[in-house]
Amino acid sequence: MHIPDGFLDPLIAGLFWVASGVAIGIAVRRARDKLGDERTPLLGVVAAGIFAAQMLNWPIPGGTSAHFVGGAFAGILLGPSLGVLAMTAVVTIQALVFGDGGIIALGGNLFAMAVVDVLVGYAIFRALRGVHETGAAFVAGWGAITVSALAVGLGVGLSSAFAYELGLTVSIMVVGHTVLGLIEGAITAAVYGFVANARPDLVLGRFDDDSLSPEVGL
Amino acid sequence: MGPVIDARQLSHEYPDGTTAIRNITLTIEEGERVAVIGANGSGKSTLQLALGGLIDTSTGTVEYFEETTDAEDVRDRLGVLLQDPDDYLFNTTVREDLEYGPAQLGMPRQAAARRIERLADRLGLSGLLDRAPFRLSGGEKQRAAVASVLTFDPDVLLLDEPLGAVDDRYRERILELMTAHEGTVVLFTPSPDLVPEVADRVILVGQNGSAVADGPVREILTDGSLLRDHGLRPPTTVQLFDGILDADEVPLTVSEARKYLSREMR
Amino acid sequence: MGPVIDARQLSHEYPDGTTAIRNITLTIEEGERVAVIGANGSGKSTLQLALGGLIDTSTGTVEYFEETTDAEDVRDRLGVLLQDPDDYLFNTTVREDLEYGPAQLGMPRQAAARRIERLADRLGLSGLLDRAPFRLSGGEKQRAAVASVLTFDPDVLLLDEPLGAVDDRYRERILELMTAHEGTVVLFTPSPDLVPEVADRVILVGQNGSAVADGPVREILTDGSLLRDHGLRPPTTVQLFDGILDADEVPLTVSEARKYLSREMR
Amino acid sequence: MTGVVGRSVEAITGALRSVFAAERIAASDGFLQRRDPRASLCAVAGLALAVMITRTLAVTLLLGAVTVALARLSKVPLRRLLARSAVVPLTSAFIVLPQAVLLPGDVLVEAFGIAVTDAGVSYVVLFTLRVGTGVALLSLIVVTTRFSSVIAAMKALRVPVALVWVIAVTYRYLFLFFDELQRLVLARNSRTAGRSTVRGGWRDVKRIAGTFLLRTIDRGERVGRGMRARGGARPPSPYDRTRTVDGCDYALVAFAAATVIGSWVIRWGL
Repeated sequence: MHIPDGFLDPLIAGLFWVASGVAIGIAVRRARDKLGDERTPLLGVVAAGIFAAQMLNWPIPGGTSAHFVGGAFAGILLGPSLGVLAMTAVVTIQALVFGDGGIIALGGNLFAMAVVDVLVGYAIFRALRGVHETGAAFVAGWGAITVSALAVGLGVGLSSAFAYELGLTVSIMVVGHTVLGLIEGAITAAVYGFVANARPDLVLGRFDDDSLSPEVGL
Repeated sequence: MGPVIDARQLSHEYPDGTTAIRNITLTIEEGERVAVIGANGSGKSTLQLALGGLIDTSTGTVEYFEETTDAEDVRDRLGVLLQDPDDYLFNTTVREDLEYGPAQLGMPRQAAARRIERLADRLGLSGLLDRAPFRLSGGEKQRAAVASVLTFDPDVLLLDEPLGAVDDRYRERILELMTAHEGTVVLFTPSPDLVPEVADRVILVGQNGSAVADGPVREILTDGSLLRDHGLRPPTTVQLFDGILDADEVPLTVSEARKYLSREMR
Repeated sequence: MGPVIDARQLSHEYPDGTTAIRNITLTIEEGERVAVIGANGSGKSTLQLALGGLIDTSTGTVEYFEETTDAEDVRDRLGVLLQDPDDYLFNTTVREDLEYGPAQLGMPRQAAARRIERLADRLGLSGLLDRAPFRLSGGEKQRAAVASVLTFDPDVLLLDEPLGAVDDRYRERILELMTAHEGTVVLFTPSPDLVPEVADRVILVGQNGSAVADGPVREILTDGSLLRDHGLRPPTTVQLFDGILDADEVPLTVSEARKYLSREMR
Repeated sequence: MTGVVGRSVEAITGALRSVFAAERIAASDGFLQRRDPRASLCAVAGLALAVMITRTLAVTLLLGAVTVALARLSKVPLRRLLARSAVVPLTSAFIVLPQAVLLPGDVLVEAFGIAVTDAGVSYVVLFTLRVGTGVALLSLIVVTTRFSSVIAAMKALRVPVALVWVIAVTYRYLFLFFDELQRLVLARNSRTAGRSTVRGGWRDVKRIAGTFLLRTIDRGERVGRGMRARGGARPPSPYDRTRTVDGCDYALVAFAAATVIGSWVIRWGL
């Protein structure tokens, strides 16, 4: 899912940097309003938890395994601005510590996984949670990963460095992730169900609208 | 020499409805050496958080230094060490962790640097200052956490099990630092063995979360049935000599007991 | 009565390249009571994982019950308890955690239910079976974790500090369960005090990760300088009587010491 | 061991191994290790940008050679660099391989009605090399710069303090959580014989993941108290750490800037 350097044109990569820079900048400011300077760092502890949870192998039929991406889950658990910050930390560390993706492409990876995945997941969950909570988590996980695949497909397709046509890259990314996204959706729903069941006080918007419940201690 | 901590009727319930501490009133005078003992789950740790001003208790107040009930006003005078050193070391290097308190609490850079150097030297951390905290061993982490509380030179120490994973050599060093500390020391521990080496006064927290006894070390630690009723075992030396010697003769520490034995056995 | 665990030249490196255990060869016979002692960071926990077949060591093999070197084949006969009880409690209720092992390892449902009931009763968990594990206190979690390993009735127990946060009453119960266990018991602990109550044989793991001593309890626990060289303190009673009594007379447990004292003191 | 779920342990161990191996290289005394982290980050990013810009094989090869030279100067074993950065370009080559046939050009080989063109082959080669060089440059940063220095560089480059803090804390607790998660899976492995179905395995991971995330949230609360106990309720005010940027640092950044401009001029002219 990480785009390496070489796939994107400098212009496209630059646009991704600008877009994620703006989104992350807004998230930083809103997080400060919400948490204050002093409690923001604690978000890092939760981000580390999501990162580590990505290492778990989820069995899928056929003997192989799938992994959790967690952007939508971060949006659901933490809300849009804190979710974006948490996933920004995750994606940045994946690049600069584990060598996933690329330096110039980091902007694109942040945009796909820390901005789009989180915001779309959050928006879908909010829109649908009145219908069915776990179902909403499933659709959020699935829809968010599909939309962020669309963003990647657009970026790569518009780049002249990558010889395939826009239509082809977009349709391959979207169709592929519509299927793969079912797994992300199922994982998001499973984890959400467990956490919401054990600690109903933790989950966004269950008691008080839109802000973290004080019990999170963030 | 007034009270440094004056707690009135502290009670605290967790969100799930269980009562952690129940109506605890206590006063700690300047310069006292107090041990708060209690079995696991007795509410001892909650009491530490309450006295350290780190939770809003359900009821009750804590007054600090006869001047304020808001711990944030006197953060630089309270050294609270929680049990798990991993909760204390959240920076990218050990040095930054040791600097965190002094920097946040407005200690001048130079003074902080000198204190850090001295403490690091005492606690064998000098070679580890540029390491990432997660690369330390359990004992090293514990020492770094202790240091991170001492760096800003607080008047009152509230320490939960500061010797957990520390090995023998540094155990003595930390005990020395506690003994040499010029202010007040409150030690929270589930194991009474350590208590006589540090404290003069013992507060026993019972399993229902109330303070069931408060008195001189000897009086409480030699009362085997009181301790057992609240889920604790007396210090090993007390277990040994209980009923064999009178309560006022029972040795409380290993070195006392050895002295006694070598006198009697020859 | 052959060996239940026969480990040859086990060595293991941590991911950061430091050596956790170094060339350890040992044999544990059926029915033996062995204590593996070592300071924090000595590689004791890695040895437990290796003997329990939970990690692929860098070199060496472990043969189980003289029949296989693959622990997966004999999972139902090995009861491995790691140090942190939280790691054993991941289901939604305590009952499910206790059922997990038996269900996974193919124990008939009826037999499992009976065993769970008996163990829950012994360990004071009966009233907690329908609770969520993360709501338990530290001591309760520890008891539940011990129970979750005993439920499938393994032949060999490999237990790391099963008494950590347990209070006195249940401490005795768990010790009884260990003593009454009909198979083999291997206890991993950093505190030699507990050892004489459970084990006949002691294996000492040094700080460089090799097995530096292996012998009868008395021989090793009365050798103060050996223990100190490897970062351990002798049992309290040994500290007391060392140099006062001969090594073969030094009492190893509190009750032995009491017997001795009450005989001598009157 | 113990099925797909149980193998999560190996995934974590593998990740840790690569991080610690990188850390060992970062601790050695080499050219990039001696640079101010701001300089090496900017310079390597500049080189990556130059690779991104170019469409010329010769320039790509030249930049590849610069990367290898930097690796040599920084005592990075080439074999390790290659091992770290081989998988991605090979996968990329596989993805663009059809272009060897699709792109119009002079036919090199023809079989079964499929014609491999010279333009197609040179595109595939160039693309693979560009991706490979990009990945190698990132690996170079990863293995020569400690993350604590990267954090310091971010602060110095005026990334918002709140964000830098979040990243630093994430990094710090990541390793603790890797350990915790590994132990949870090991404790599960000790009570299962690996006969579980996909469904049973799924149920296990769900509970492990859920339990684990709850534990991390608890940890967050405790760390918050640990901070507050030492003045964390006040705005962050760390002591400044001044670093000196030396001539080599400037030279390196200037060199990187020159390659970007050069790459630009070769592609688009002045």
